[in-house]
Amino acid sequence: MKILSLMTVFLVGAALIYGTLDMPKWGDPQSPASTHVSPYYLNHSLEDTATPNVVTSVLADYRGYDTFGETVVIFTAGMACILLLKAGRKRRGNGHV
Amino acid sequence: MLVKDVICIFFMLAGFFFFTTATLGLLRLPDFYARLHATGKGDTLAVVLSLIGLAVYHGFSLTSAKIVFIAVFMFLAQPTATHAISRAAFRCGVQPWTCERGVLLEDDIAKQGGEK
Amino acid sequence: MTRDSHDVIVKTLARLLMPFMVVFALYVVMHGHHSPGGGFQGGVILAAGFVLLVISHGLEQTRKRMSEKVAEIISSIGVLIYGGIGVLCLILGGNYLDYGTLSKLLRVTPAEARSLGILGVEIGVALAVMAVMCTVFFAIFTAGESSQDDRSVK
Amino acid sequence: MEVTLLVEATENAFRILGKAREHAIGVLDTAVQLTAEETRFFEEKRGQLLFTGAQRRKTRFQNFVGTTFILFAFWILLSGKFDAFHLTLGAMCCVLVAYLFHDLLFANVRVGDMRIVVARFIAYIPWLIQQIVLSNFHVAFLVLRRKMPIDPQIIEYKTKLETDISTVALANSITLTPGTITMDIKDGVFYVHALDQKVAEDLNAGEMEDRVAHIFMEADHLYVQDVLDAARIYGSLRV
Amino acid sequence: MILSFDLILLLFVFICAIAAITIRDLLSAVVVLGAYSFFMCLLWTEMAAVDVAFTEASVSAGIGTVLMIGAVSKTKRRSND
Amino acid sequence: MTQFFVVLGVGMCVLVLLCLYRATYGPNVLNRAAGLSAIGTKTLIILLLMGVIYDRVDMFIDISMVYALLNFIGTVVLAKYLERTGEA
Amino acid sequence: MFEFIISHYNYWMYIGLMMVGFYAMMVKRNLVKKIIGMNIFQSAIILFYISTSVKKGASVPILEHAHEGHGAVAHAVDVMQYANPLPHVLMLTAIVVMVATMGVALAVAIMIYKRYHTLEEDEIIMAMKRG
Repeated sequence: MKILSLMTVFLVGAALIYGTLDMPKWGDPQSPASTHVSPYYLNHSLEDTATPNVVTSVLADYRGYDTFGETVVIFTAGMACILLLKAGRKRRGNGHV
Repeated sequence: MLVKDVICIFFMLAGFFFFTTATLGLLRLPDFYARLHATGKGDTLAVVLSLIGLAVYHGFSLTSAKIVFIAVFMFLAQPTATHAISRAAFRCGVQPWTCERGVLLEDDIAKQGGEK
Repeated sequence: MTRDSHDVIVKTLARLLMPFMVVFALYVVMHGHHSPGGGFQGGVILAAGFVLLVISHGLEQTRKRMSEKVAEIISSIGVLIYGGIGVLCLILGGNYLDYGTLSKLLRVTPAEARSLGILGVEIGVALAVMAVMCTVFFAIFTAGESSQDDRSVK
Repeated sequence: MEVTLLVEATENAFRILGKAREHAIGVLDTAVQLTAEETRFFEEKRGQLLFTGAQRRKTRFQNFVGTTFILFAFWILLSGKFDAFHLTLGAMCCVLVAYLFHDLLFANVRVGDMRIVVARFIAYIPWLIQQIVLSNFHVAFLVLRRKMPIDPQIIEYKTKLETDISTVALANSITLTPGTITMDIKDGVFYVHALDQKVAEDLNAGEMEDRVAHIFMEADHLYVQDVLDAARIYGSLRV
Repeated sequence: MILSFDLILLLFVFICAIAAITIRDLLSAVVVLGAYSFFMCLLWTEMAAVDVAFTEASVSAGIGTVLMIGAVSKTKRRSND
Repeated sequence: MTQFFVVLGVGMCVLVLLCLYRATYGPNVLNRAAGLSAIGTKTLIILLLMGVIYDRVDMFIDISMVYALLNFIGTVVLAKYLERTGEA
Repeated sequence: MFEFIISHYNYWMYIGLMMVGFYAMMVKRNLVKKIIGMNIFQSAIILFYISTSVKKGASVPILEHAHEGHGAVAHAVDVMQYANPLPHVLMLTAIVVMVATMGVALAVAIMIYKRYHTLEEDEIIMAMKRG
């Protein structure tokens, strides 16, 4: 079992390393990730939103819907914790109350 | 090379020296309480010295005032953390290393903790 | 774990540092525009302040300021603020979460309206994150004690 | 015969009565004495309280205002933006936080005159810094020697400090000064881990406790100057 | 990016990760995980991602370690592997 | 000057490695916690050094302040846990 | 070759880190250990994402000339001077979600411990089979 898991881990690692051979150089300014949409954000953040911190403006304005989803995810996590806690309480409390 | 830079380098090197002694103390001293002496005191002074050096380098502004405030918070928090952890050890009954039992130094450490 | 620690030093330090921590967290939330920070970070630091209060002063002291029920309500309010600002933009004739339309309501330029909209959203996120972190913390730290134990502590 | 017996009995009775009277007088005397001591003790206590200004309790509103101002100063230091919008935001935040936590920053402060305490505390800091530098050289000296000359021991140190804040100041000062760490505090007894004999003796000399008591104006530690200051108040009490 | 920092910090992160999963005492593993998140924060600072580093700093120092310790205190401390 | 800060930062990293020895191999949890707090203080300084190297200290200072304010919570919680269970 | 290694070593480091986390999640029997492995796995992936945003010689993505032009004045921003903000945004929320999910996972682990009085996976499975 342990051998099998270890083999799986190394297989996944080898596949991923094979994938990195085509990746752009680390710290390359012309890499595809940093030439596609981020120059727009960097150029227009100040005039659109009067916010020098580009991360905040992208987080709450350009991609606000995304962040809304994340907030709902966190909210759901909190609700899940409350439900787990309540379930534990009720089962134990019934005998005494 | 400005005077400011020289002062900064002096303070930073002093801080680095005390960091080094604190770390060596953390490694070399025989037991947990004695190690706390090294980290609790050495790190406090070293952090404060390094922060003063950085504040001098940055010049007089609100940022350097913030750096000084960080030093104040460290000054308050570091001895408290030291006290909390040493109190926990004392309440747990960890016996301090003394000279009489000093011969058993290595065995002592092994007996104290270890990965049962 | 959640009882009052009868340690004078930790209690006093927690007492002294707690208000500064909360003010710092609020600063982080409000100044997300100009320096790193924002709702998520500020909310977590706020929650850390309450964690420190629980650890030093015990759960009963903390419940006077922040109980489980209050945390549930606040987390809902946080999400509601976020969604409400989006719906407000819809009502004013824009898209969902298009803060530019808020300029009609606030009488400022669209750019500053968007800045203010970001601030409102950050506050909502901070409230939600703070309340959820407190909830998770309370849930984990009281899970071992049944309701009977709670009463005997009181 | 019977007459003599009677006389004897009367004499005995008188003697017993006399003894009883003496006893009663003695008891009364002690009682008076005790009461006098009691009153004197209370008088002294009142004088000390008057001296330290402790009976001037701060109200909740004063706490609230003080907390607000301290936090607002902190906010301005953090923020660094002086336009109206940010200042208003800061004021609102500080009022909110002060409303929620005003009992934390100034909880059960017994010391009266804040200005004197702050001034004395600032005067205390250089001495503390000197001690910290000394302690660091002590640690460096210990660590850099090949054979570390240490003799660790736990000593108990009885303190007379009463308030929380002075206890904390003393404990943290002990932690920061050469070769000693406060391990535990139980009913006013400090359990201190000392790195060698000399350090322990230095601590037992009690210089630091005197200094801390001087800062927070603890009643048991009146300095000469304090006594001179207090004399006037005592005089006013006598009259 | 600062290349020298990057190499050293990645090494530290690796050491911490391996130590965290091999230590049998769960409380020690949690403490080592705290050190791991310190280095993560430094790594992100070095990559100029200030906001991410800020989040990691507040999350790990304020909540993450505390939650882990709470969970360990409610369950068992020793692990079999 | 930047070169000096880089060299100092690397030196600090070497010290962190020494502390990491205590944090990973330390005989018990208490030693590990001491190592962790030592790492925390050094982290704070390295963060500020990176800020100086990037020449944007005002952006990095908030992170350091977070560490200064929050770093001792973990230690206090750990101490409380150990006090409660009574075994180091 | 050497240049290739210098420009790609970091990817391999992240993959190694991810493998460590993956191994812990698969092989370790203890549930808290599994959660620790999950934590390591997640931060390795976040590290990979952030590393795509790095530009050589770039600074933090907070614009410097903020105080002069408020809105209207469009500064010509040198894009090469600032790091790519988009991965930062995506990963910033991911970290907080990571902690929230970790909290739920720990709560579930505590509930499992209350029910079966053990955290070891095989013992739990045996107890479940028994009844």
